[in-house]
Amino acid sequence: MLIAQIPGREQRNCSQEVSIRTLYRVTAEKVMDRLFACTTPEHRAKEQSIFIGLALGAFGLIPGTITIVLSHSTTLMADVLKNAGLVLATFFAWMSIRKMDRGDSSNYNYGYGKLENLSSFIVATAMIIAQVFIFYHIIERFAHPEELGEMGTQLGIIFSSIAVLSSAWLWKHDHHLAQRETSPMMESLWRLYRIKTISTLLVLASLGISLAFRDHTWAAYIDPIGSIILSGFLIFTIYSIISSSVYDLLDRTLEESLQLIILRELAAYFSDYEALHGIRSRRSGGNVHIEIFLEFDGERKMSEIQKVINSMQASLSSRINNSHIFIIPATSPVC
Amino acid sequence: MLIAQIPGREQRNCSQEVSIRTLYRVTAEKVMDRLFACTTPEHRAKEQSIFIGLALGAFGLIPGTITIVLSHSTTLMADVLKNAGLVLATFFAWMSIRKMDRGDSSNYNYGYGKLENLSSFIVATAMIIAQVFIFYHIIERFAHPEELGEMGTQLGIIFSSIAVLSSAWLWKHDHHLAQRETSPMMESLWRLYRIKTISTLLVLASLGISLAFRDHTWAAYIDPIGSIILSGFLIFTIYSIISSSVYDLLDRTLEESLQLIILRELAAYFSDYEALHGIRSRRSGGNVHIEIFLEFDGERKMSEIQKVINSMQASLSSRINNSHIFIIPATSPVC
Amino acid sequence: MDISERQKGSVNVISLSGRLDAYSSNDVEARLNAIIDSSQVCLTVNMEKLEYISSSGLRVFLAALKKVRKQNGDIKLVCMRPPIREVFDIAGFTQLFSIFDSEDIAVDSFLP
Amino acid sequence: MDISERQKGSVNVISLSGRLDAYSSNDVEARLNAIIDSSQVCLTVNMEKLEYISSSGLRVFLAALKKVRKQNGDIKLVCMRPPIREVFDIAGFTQLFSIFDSEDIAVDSFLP
Repeated sequence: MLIAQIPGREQRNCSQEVSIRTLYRVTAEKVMDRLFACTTPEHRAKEQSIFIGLALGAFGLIPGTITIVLSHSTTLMADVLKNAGLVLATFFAWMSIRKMDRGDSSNYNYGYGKLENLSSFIVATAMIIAQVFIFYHIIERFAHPEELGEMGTQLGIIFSSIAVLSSAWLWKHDHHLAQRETSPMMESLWRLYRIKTISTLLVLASLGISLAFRDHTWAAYIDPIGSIILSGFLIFTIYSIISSSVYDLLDRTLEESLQLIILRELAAYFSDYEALHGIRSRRSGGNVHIEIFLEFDGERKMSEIQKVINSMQASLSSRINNSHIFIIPATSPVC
Repeated sequence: MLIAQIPGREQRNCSQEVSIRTLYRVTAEKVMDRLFACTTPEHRAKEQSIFIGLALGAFGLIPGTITIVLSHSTTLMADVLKNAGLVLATFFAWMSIRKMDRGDSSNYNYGYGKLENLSSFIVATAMIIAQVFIFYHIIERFAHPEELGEMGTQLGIIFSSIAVLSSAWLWKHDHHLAQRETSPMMESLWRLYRIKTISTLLVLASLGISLAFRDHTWAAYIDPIGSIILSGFLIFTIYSIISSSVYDLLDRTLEESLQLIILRELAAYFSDYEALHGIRSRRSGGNVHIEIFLEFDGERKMSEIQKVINSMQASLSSRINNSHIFIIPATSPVC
Repeated sequence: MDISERQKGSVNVISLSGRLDAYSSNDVEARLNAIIDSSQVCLTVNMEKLEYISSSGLRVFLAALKKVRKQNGDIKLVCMRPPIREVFDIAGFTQLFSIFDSEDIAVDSFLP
Repeated sequence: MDISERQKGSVNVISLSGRLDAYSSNDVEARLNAIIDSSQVCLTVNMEKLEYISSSGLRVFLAALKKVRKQNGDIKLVCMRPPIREVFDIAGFTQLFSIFDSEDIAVDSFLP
């Protein structure tokens, strides 16, 4: 029944240049794939909500800047700078995903390490500059307390209310999507919008109190105090963007290239096991832990199976740096 | 050769009340054991350096408080409050370790969860109060810039210099100890003293600049700015104390009770494997992952071994909540 | 991901179109398992319209191949696009699977 | 942790004193392995002065018991203090090891 098969022969209409670049492209597509897989309505909904978030975020910077100029509110400034950082980070993630999706592999010869370092560096630098800027303004404001511009504050309250409503809607919307199917990206997105809703509520409260009690001298301190609290949010938001989302993205990319190496090994040892029940991998520090669940022929001797296990372990260890590979005999599917 | 053995018969001079309390005491002793095992000179040196650190920290609070009163420096206040939090956390860890060491098991009927929650709660509460207090003072100081008391500042510089020297010495000393033998506790201790040295240098710099340029009005802002930076250290220090040291301590305690459950299982299945090559366990979130490396008879059929593995897995899973147990055939020692 | 099924003599021809990724691989796996469990072990998979395959997709094929080979069957792959073929090459799967350019030749190759 | 060794006929008597914890268990393991590797498989461990044993210590005994039993030897434990005995009970080790109150009885029990 089985026909001897010569690779690359039967299929003439394909160029067969297999390069390391392809691996990167494949892994890149995979990232895109998990995040934006556009084949089912749910995935389209997911892609849409990321888009909407990015667009609303970027668009929101314009009225934000106007109200800062009019109101001189440090709290508003901290909020807008926080949002700008968020938009920047989202934009970088989005851009790299777009590039990956187009299969524009020529830019990725050096792997994702470069990309990761670059965009994290830019976001981190922007964050530090923004933080210094805000602290400078807080100090300035405490030294020379200033009443907020009335019209600017009123405008700020209106725009912030819109921002609260839209981020609350996105929070609810994404939370709903995340519950319908488990996806780490949607999980982190709805949490992000939750934080955004809360922090914008803080801005609203700060502006509202400042405006309501503008006849009292102490009201001048409400705004700088609000901005101190918000700068905490700024640090937290950007930190979580850098550490979780972007890292997640690149971790998953690495994950996919690992998977291909593991699959290659499983193909090489195809006749030595009965079934593949699962592959798990995780990173801790600089190490990669891989657990492969294989079913073996129950009639075979343990010593033979041990030989197979040891050989696969040795082979995979030599291919993946700092890896700890465990091949675990299993009778039922895991994961 | 083998004599049938009836438990509890041959040994008449012992009371045999086996209780869950014993398990706690054993695990408690283990913690003490790892941290303070006092049998070798190195361990004695280790216990001593923890003691010295605690004593110096507590003692340092007295001149710190005096200089705060004399100088009205917010930076000094943030530093002293940070140190007080550190001393408090170290004291709690120390106290629980002492109690555990005495085998005073009657207090631990509810396990370490209670202890952990209580001391973390106290430290966290103290931290929040201190942080609020410092923020209040920073705002106050920006609103009403104030020149530092000259004598107090000079005294503060002297005491801070002593503090820098002693914490730099402890840093070097503990770093030396940590290099001689790997111990997570010593590792985190020398890092703690490194942070302490750096933050005290910051205090020194802030006091020094304030004093040197006390004729300029802007010098009045040096102190509150220094205190903002220091309050970052405060949060970081207390966070690292709560999250790493104390958690580590209790994690190891849990670790030990897990180990006993695993060993019990290994004893029950004694005749089913050839050798034990290692046990690894780790926690992630609420889950416990346990990897047991066992050597099996090479002549036995895989199906028999699979039965043993499945049965051990099922038995351990039922005994340890939220556990993922992997039994991995091995031919050489792991860990 | 669209999965369609046809019968050509004793051979089951499965056509995949779209993206075989982590999301859709579960569906494909379930479909393949259903086919194999009904003792149809001579499978031809037409990949003409398959745009993309991830490691999850490869895993599904590996598991399915294991199952059909055990029952003396096989999986023949047909009309792979170059990028898909590259992924199969990288993963060393071209050594495991018989790959054909034409569906008919693949189906005929099952004949003794 | 002090480890001392004596020979009583064909039986090797090992006396432990102090605390057998994560630190000292490596020493004890190395010592036991050296003894077992030199084909001395009839061991009696005197625990009269052992103050404390951790899971690492238990693990050493388990591994050693495996080794000597394979070579038809055994490990007999002697003069355990009550807290040590409790730990052995909790870990289910009292079912594995022969435990005696007197060193002489333990040594004699090796005689056929």
